[in-house]
Amino acid sequence: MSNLSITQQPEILPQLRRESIRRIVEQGQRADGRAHLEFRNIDIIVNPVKTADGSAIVKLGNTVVIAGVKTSIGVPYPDTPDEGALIVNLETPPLASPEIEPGPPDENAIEIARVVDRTIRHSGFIDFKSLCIVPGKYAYILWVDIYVLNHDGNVIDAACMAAVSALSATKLPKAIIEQDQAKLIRDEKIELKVDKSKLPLTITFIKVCNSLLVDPTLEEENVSDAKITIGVSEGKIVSIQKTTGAFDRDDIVSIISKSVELYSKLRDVVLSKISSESYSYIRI
Amino acid sequence: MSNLSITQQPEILPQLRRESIRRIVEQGQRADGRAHLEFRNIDIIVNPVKTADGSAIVKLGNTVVIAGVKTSIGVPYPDTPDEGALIVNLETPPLASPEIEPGPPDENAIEIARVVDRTIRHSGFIDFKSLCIVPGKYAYILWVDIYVLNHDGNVIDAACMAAVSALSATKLPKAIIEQDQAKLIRDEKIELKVDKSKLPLTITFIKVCNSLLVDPTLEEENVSDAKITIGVSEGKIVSIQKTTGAFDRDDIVSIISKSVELYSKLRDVVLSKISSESYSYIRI
Amino acid sequence: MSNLSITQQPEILPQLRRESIRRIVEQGQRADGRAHLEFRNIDIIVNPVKTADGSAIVKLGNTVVIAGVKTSIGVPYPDTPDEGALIVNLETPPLASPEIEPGPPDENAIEIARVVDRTIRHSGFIDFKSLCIVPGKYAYILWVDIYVLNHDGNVIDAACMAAVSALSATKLPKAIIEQDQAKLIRDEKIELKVDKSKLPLTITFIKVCNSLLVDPTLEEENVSDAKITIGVSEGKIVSIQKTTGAFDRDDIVSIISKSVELYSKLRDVVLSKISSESYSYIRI
Amino acid sequence: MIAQQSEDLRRIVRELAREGKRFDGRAPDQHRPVRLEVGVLSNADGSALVAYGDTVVVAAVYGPREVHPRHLALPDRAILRVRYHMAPFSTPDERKRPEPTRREIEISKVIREALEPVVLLEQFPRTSIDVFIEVLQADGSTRVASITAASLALADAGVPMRDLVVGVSVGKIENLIIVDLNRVEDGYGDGDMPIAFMCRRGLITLLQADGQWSPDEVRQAIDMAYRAAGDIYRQMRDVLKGKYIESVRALSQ
Amino acid sequence: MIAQQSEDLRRIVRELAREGKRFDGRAPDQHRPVRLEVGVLSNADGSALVAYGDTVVVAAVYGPREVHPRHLALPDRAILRVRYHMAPFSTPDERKRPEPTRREIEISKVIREALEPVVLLEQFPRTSIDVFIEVLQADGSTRVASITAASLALADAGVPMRDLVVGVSVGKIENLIIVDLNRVEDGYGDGDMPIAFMCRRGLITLLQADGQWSPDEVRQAIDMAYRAAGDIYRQMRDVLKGKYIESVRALSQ
Amino acid sequence: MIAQQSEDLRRIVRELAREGKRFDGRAPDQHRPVRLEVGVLSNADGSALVAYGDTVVVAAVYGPREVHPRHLALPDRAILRVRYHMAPFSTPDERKRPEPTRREIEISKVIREALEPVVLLEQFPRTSIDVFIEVLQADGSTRVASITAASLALADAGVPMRDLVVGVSVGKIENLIIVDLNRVEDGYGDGDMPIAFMCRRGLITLLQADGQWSPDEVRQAIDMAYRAAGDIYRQMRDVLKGKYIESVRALSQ
Repeated sequence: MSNLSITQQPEILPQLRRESIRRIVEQGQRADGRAHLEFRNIDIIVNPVKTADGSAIVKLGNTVVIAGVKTSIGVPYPDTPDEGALIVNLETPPLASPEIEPGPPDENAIEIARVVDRTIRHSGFIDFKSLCIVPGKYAYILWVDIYVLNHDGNVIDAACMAAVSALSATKLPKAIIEQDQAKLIRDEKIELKVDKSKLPLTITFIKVCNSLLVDPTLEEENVSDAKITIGVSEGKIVSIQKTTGAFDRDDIVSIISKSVELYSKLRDVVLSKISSESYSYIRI
Repeated sequence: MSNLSITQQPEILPQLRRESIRRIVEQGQRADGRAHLEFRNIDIIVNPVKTADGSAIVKLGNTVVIAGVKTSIGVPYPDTPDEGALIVNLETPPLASPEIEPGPPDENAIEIARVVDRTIRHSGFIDFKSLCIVPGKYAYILWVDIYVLNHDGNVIDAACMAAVSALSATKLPKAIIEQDQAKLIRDEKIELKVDKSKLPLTITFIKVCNSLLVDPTLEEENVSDAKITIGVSEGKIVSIQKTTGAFDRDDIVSIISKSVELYSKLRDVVLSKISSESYSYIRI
Repeated sequence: MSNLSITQQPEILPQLRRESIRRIVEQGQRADGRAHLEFRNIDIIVNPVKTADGSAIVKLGNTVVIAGVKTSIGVPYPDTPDEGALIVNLETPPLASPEIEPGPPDENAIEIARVVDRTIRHSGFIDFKSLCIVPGKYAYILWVDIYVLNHDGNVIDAACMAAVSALSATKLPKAIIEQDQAKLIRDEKIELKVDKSKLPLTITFIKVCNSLLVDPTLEEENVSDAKITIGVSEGKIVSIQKTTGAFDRDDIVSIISKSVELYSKLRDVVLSKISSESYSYIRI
Repeated sequence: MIAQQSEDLRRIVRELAREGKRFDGRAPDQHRPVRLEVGVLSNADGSALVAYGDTVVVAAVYGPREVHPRHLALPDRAILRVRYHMAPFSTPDERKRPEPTRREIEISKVIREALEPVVLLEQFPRTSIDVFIEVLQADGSTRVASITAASLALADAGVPMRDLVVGVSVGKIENLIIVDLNRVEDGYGDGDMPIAFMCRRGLITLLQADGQWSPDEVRQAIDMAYRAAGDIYRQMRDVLKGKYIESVRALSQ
Repeated sequence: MIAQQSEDLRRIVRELAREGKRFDGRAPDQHRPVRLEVGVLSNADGSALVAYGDTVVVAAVYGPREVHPRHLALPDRAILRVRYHMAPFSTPDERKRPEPTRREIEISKVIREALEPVVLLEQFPRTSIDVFIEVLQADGSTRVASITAASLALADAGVPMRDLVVGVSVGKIENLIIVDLNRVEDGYGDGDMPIAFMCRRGLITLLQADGQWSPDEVRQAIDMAYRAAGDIYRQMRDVLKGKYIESVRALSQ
Repeated sequence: MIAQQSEDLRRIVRELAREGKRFDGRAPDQHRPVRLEVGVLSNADGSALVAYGDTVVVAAVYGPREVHPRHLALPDRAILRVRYHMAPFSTPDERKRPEPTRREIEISKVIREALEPVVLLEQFPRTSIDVFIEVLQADGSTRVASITAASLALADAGVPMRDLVVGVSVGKIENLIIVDLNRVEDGYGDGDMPIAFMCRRGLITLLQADGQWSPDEVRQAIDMAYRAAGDIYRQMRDVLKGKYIESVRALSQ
């Protein structure tokens, strides 16, 4: 693979549909009836996957993602000998959309995984020191694998929600040291320490005809003039990723303050969904 | 690479030739004069390759394969700490056929290698415990590399024959422990323990116009309605791999019993070829 | 990747330009006014890259290459337990020429890197034993990465010049042993031992209309009938690599003796450039 | 894992088998509860979720659609493209690396060859019909559950088929033949035989085996699998009939 | 590296920040000396070398030219192809492996998206405009220096643009907002925010952040970056005016 | 492997050389027995097996045939595609990994360039002539044996050629120039020079060297190689004449 980033073929959307979506936005509404700053319906299934150490399925309208956490033991990085590691991977398997061919993660998947990673990492949500087993020698590695099952826009916010929901529900296999070797006892589990008050979430805005919209559908993404994702944790901005288009300074200032406002509501929704301790199984 | 399995472009066989081959089969015969359940001429050259720890060239009619065994030292799998390992790899380099482009093994090569591996593994032919050097720490790894030099159909049976012939003739380099490290002394050799009574072999059947044929040529494979490979060892079925088409239950019952019958004859042929201790060199 | 070497699409050079270049050569001259055995202007910037352990930029006419040396610690090869290692890598990133697509090194880049490697290795320029840290356990690995920034022909001679210039200026980070582990202290540096009297250089000849030319431009390479590179060190031939076309015996004899003659002059030029100890920074 | 523990588990599983019993209490010829859902993914032309006990797979079908790159297209029929993939979190113990393994490549192939005999490919020349399968949770028998899911997704997409293909595994532990292996039975048993049937016609489109089987045991295994497949087939028809009578017209040919 | 040493360095950098000072003596809003050169590579249609202090990058532009493979071409405009790559010797400590990392793939994407709003792609349908960037020496802020270099190389190639894009990074250490981070400040600071501006129009075409920022700090950071970008923009105009007034006709539209 | 053993072997090989002798008893200018067979593979358009002592290679030629993908085709001549590959069991000691190494990639290139001057490519525009070489057993001099095998396979395929190319290696141990190196001589010698000749015309189409050589030694080496090549060339003609007079018409032009 060569890291050559190429202007992407836009999905073919009939000109009429395109204009209709934009016109509705100009009239202060959206094609699916939502307000500009309203998220789609959110459904979260916590720990549906028995083979994972933690997992979640998130449905954001018709966008469906599943995240699973697996644990392994590694050597801490030299500059943080008393911390464990987080590795976030996102794949868009070809079942998610007619546009996707099978293959290793492309630049879009890599970007989303890296933004989700940064958002979680800088929020203080995970206590990385609690993942240390033997300083400088052994630490937990948390592998968060996110799979997109149906892509109807705003995968990044759904992916971040799924990752933090899965981590919230993660139980680590106990680590023991035998003959100077660390091993995991997968039958004995200890809870992963997370600080739910710092629950990190991303909020994605698009700009359409000078209006700002959150949680865009795929159609809305395709007619948007610009797109940006803000990672928020407890009122702090923990990541920003502008993708397409351009924004002026005032747009950004407005987006930042809107994202902090929306965050509180969104966090409450997510926390209420993930704290319901009912039996769960894989359903889509 | 993506694991996408795609319907394969059939080799272009003129319609007349196609019909002719099928008509001959309907008449109870075969294009090359063989009976339906008759193998082509089998030639086996044992240990032609001096650089290998064991090797064989098998010619099955115009199909030619060469197998070489190389030995290395590895760490036993945790669930079998007192056993060594077998790794079977098959490649169809582009010299074997006009249809093959250079590249890593495709799904056909991978499937054959895996079926040969299962056939050998489940037969009891190799005493895996005899490959242990220090339990839990060091064991022999047997690398069986099979190269197809000329592809005229039924590569799988030829490949399996070549692999077991090469293993039958394999001499392991002696392993020593020096400063807690295992090393191979390639000048001192010990025989690999194999149980020739359990010699595993595969027998491939195709279905053409409701007739069952063994050891198909490439042309016959291309006109067949269905194909299946049965691995046999000492009267036991040790592997099955249906590839193309469909069989009914009675076909399968018939194929299973035919494969057990044919196995005895085939094993005798192979054993007689590989026990002739004459000087051998690489010839095709 | 498959190691399939394919006849290369020649760069499109207008027929008139092609004939003109060849005619000038037949008249004993060259398109850019040089004599047949004259190199283009050589400029060498030594140690411009602060992040490298040694570096050089070489401009050979319009051909520009940059070489950087980085050091790491590895395990010595079993057959040379008291020696360090040299690894030469060459890349032609797509900025170097309109003909190049991004990707891993192709056969041309691999060939040049390997010829430069052999030329340095067999010259005695580097004292590989001085790179040993603990015999059989730890030794320095010298990574020489050569990047072509502008390709106007004869990359190989420029690459070799850049590699030896960078190595001449290399300072190794000090190695210490802590708890039986070797580590590099990148703040403390010791000079890499090189024998400048053995400075290895390659000299590339092309044959155009039965004339021999050195240091070809890209245009000259494209109209040449044959090409060969001779590696020289202190009057000895340390590598040869014929690439395109054919030479007769007398051509080779003549090329060998010319290369030894030219070497002395070229070495003096290179040594004078690399011994000027002025402050240097990255410029092209 | 802890070698001793798994050794204990193996012993228990095998002792039970000698008494004709199974670790999870099932009868030898009893498959696990099956959960079948169709139309679960809105983007796909057809989709299905299939659970055999704790094994859960999801399949999506796209097509018939244009083939890229075009030289793969066939002039007289559609090509089938099949991908079987396991999510990294779908296996117990270690995370599975997401890159396709040799095992996944082989299984993608045999699933394709299990479906090709039923799909009416000749009705859609020059197109591609794509079946993408993701294993979300693996407790044995993933490839046969995948075939069942692929079948349902194809029917859900309205792709004309000669029959529904149903996958079932059979295994052998200490001479006991059992149906629908879970992971423990697969790991500690003496043989595994995944089978797929065109249920109405009784044809076998997938058949693999490892372990050691007598010819008679092979026969028993096939027959036991066929009975379980028939049971699952009836549930599939119910699920499809409910909503999709129209689109599975091929079934009633 | 030696953990203790880097710990000491971190402490010093952060203590200085608490006093409003920087490790290399700059004022918080002071960018490093900038070196800009254009036309440095003879083969490219346009090229530039940009140094922000000890960070040195070179960019080359090829095109508009034919697209390979053709199916990537767009009927109504040019495609932009961007590659950001770090030379193996460009980083301190360990050699960087030459294969593209996930970080480089992401940065190639955001640089492309930072340039797309200014290049008049619609003037060259069915062609490709290629921007290749090589980081030769990295001392922080490589992606924003790369954007500045790409901008200059595009102008040097005579590619029509709506504006020049200028990249600047801002960072935060112990509540001190600073501009144009070097590697030490990037490594031991509390936040990093690379930004790119279309300078005449004041539009933002790249904006990323990590660390923790209050909304007010984000505002401060953007404004501080904009002032530094303006300064660099004037130097870019000088460099381009000197030799290239003709080809940058788009600038004076 | 065992360092002491190989050290002993090295000493013996070098001591013998100082007395003008070789480890396997050959005279310095004596090549190993050569075995040449053509038409060994029924699928290929031409094929050959070549043994230089215990070095055994097999080559197959396909073509002239259509080029895939088409954009690689040249309007005025055929392209040559060459692959040199070593089987994993062909080397002593460790198994060689089957993936192409940098060495194999380089050798594929120089073999292609050794063959291009003799094949009448201009007679088959827009086609590909493919030469696939597999080293089955390696005891030194594999690339030159491969060239000889490729030459024979091309002639066996009836591909028109200006001449036959013959490969021979020369080496140097302790100032003794020797021809047709085996693995021990290659490993413990002071220089290696693989050469290929168009034998009738005396042209050199492959020439590589490593080690240290005086200009005079290079001359000696070439001349020694040329004599050995002539000998092998006569054997090649015999093998081809026996069965292939018809198809090698190009030889008698």
